[in-house]
Amino acid sequence: MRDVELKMKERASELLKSGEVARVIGWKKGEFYHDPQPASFESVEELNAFVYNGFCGANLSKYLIQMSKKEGKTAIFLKPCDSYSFNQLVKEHRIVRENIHVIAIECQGKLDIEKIKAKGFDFVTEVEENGDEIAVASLYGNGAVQKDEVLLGKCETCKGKVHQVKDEEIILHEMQAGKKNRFEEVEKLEAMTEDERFAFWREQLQKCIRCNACRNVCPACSCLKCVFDNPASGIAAKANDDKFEEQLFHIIRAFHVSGRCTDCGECSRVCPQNIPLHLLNRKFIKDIDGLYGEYQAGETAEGKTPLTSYTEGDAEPNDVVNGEVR
Amino acid sequence: MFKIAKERLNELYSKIAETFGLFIPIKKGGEVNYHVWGEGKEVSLETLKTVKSPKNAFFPQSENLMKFKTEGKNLEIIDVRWDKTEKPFVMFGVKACDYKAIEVLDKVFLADPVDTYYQSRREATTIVTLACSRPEESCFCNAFGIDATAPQGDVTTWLDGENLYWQANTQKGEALTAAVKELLTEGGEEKVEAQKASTKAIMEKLPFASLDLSRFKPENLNELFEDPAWESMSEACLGCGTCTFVCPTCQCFDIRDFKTNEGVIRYRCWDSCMYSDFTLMAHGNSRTTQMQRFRQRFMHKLVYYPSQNDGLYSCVGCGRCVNKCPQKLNIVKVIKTLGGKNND
Amino acid sequence: MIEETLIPKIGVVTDIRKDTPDVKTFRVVGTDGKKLFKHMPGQCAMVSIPGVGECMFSITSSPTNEEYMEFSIKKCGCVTEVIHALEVGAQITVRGPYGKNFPVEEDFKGKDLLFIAGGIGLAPLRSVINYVRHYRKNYGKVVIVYGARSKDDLVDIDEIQNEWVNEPNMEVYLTIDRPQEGWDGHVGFVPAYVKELGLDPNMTAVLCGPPIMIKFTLAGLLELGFEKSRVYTTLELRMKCGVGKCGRCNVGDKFVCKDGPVFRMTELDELPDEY
Amino acid sequence: MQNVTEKKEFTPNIVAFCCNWCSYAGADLAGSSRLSYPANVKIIRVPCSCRVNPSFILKAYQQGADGVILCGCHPGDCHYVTGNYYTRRRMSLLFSFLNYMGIEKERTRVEWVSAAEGARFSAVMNDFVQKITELGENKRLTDLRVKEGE
Repeated sequence: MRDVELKMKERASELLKSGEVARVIGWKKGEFYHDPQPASFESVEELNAFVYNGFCGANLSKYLIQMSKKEGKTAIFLKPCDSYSFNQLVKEHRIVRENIHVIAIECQGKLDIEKIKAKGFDFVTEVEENGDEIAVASLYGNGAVQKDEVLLGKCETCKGKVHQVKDEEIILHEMQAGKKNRFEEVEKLEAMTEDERFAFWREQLQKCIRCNACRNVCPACSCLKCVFDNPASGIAAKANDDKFEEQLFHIIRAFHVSGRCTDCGECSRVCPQNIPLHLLNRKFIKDIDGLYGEYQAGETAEGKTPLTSYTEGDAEPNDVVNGEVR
Repeated sequence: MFKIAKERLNELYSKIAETFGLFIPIKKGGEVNYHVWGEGKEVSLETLKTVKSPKNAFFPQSENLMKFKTEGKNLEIIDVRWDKTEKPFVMFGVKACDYKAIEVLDKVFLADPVDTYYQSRREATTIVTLACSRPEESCFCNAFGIDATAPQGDVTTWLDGENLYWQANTQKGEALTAAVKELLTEGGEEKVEAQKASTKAIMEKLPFASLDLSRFKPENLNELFEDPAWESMSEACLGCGTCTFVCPTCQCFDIRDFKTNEGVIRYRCWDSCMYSDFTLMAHGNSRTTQMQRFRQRFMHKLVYYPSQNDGLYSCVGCGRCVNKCPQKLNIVKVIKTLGGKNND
Repeated sequence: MIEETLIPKIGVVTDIRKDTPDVKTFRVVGTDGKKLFKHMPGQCAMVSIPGVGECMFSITSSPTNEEYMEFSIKKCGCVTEVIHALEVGAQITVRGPYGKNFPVEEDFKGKDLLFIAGGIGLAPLRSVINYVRHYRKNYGKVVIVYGARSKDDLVDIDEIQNEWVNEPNMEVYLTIDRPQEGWDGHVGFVPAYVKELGLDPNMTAVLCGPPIMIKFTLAGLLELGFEKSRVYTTLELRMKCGVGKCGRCNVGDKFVCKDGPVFRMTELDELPDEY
Repeated sequence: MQNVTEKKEFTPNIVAFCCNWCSYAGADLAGSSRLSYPANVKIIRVPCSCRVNPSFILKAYQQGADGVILCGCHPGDCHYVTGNYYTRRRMSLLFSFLNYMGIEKERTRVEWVSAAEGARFSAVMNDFVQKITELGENKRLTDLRVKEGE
């Protein structure tokens, strides 16, 4: 990964020096190895803080909504999964494609520090990535963990390592897709009884603190003014006053991004209460696949989405049970 | 000092719950938060940081203030506050940082004019704190002069592999001790001292132990406000409310009306200065950019609040924002950038 | 005076006056027919329509009025729209008084006073002007400069033309932005008019109006030789609680609801520019 | 709303969103043909069935509805040519999703009723009310604050 980081830094430096781009969006060193933060770099000096490692899980594409409207070209490093979001944003005319230089970068799966800490390393001082093994130094002892066990949820079910868009690429090693089927968890829920499902979601959604992190990080949530912030919508709300509001918020949000959600998994990554929000979006993806043919949002930057098209022979809502026509 | 064997803690909880509502860190849906204790609940005292802080008990995320009923032209106001005559409650397992945070909140809500909603809950609560023994890298309470090994509170407790050690500090604490006395035995001083010493040794190694806060002074208010670094620090901010809602000292709220079939409920709920509509008025907004909102939050914690409260910072170094910010922005980065020369 | 911070009193609207096309003045008393609470000039109150929302308004009537309170409210948002639709007899809620008042008993006493207002900015000043009129002998000369977009937008014009202009040792100057039929008074913006008038810089000045007017008028006053420490203004920011707890109306370390809304220009200079 | 002092027999609150061109006219025809449908069905007229945003349906549940039915022109007969085709996709996904969250599948329904089908309108409503009565009160997607005091 170190070689990839060096190559990225080098390329960013070239682009900035030559004046080809005015800024580069990537990641900046944090306080630890495990907390790099998204950042834009406008000069070669600023690149000293540039970093790319196993904890750069954030999807940077949404920052382009603001950045691509700035003076000059913006270069951005996109992981394969981020490239889907990028296409979707282009499709929805949220970002200005001509102003962006996409650099496709290698990704070997990103790590979840909470999972590492849960393995007993709760005072992490250092992390070292050695292929499939992650060496962790902590104040309470050192050790190694298997990468597969500490991947971010979204990376466990990685939908593929192919960039859907790129102007150039920095890929030095072969990349592998996720080992788990992404619909497995959805199917598990579908197999439950109605009561069990209700209890499951009740317990999960009850944790919601309505911080809006899922909404604000979501590349598909790009409305200028969200209905939940608009008193005129009749459903604006801030905190949880009743269990209904948590349901309302998450149902409406999931529905609103259905057909547009690329399954980038950012919602679940950022949730402070670790609610498996991706399972809401994946249900829509699964149902769309089953009812209207396989569709992956963000594969292209053109064309219609399943919810903005139809066929005369579509299933009747009353006949659809669990995403299948009965 | 008293002690009780770890295996008997359930008896202790059950005994407390006879006379008090017992709020304690409980694992539910995979996450640990303060919930009301009940038989069979998965108590997790060892959890260092509950996701939501204990402030939720005194300043609930959402709280009904009053109801309005209309009959013809006549309006009636009904006070629907939490009933003081209900069981008093015990907050069990509050960490030193979170306890300090309650003091920070007190200075806001109990200042004249007193917020009686907060006050009634606060007065009905006995706080049992728990000393930390296994801090993690995001902790920096010691930067604010907090001693995590000996928190204050009505009762202070320490937990090791064998026992929970118990020491009452106040009248309320004595009363609670009396209520559970039959379960406690005397002793444990040496064990507690040993734990304090070993934890202190760990605390010294905390990476943020010596943050330099010297520049955060009221007289530097304008200079800090104008600092160009706010732009780059806030660049990645999503404008979500995660930091605010997990923060034990954030106290901003909104007051809203909700129409029911019976009338109107006026409630207050947590609000975040990070939200774009926080200061939105019919004819304008005083903070239109995320940079301004980001700056507001940290200036409030490190400059405005201390200026109003004799230098007391409204950050307690719990590190929740360090762990939970989706894009890894946090107050430590702000302190290191603006706090003073001795930060690297 | 506040017994319960957030629980309001019920007020009854006993009179509604249409001042301008978008400003109405509401007279409010308690359900017992008496004034709801005592206040001082410049203080505010939270007025609400349950189910719609609560907003802060300055109390436009003078404290010396022992019978009722008045609020001059401009229609500009969702709450004010509903308030404007109220009829006499309607019940609303009011809580207060909030904020620091004008220093009428301290700094203003014995001084010559200059009041400069633009549009709805007259609302908070009306309270203090009438207070000064009531205790006339305590204050020196009073000059009022008031401007609005058109003659129809001048708030409280009846009171100004029938009472204020006849007050001894009190001068009233009115101006409107553009020439208009039926208006033979001054035409022009307030800042320019203030400069034209060549006012005595030893007066204590109070400004209230849109931010842009305040900015240019202040510049004009300084040019005339006024001292910033004797110029006052009021601020307005979004408020929810009114008692410095909800955390949104702060400018730097000052809360507008608690430490304001009245500020001396020298105080504002010390605060960050975020209002 | 209703004041339940003693336990009464359950009569569900039903909200029916009817498109202006077909189903609302169908309801009209049912009325003028003196075909009855239960009084607890509250009709909300919408320009087209595809005007119904999922938040309308949820809002109805919040305010105390026990069942929500959406009526529009038969597919192919939409006044706006294609509106109801979109409705069909949206509602198929929404209903399946609500069920995934543990909300009873039968609580929400879509029916196509033309302007000439007064009798069908009446039959559909009677049937829906009966189904919801059997299903009982909506407890899973309701706002407790709204019902307070009942």
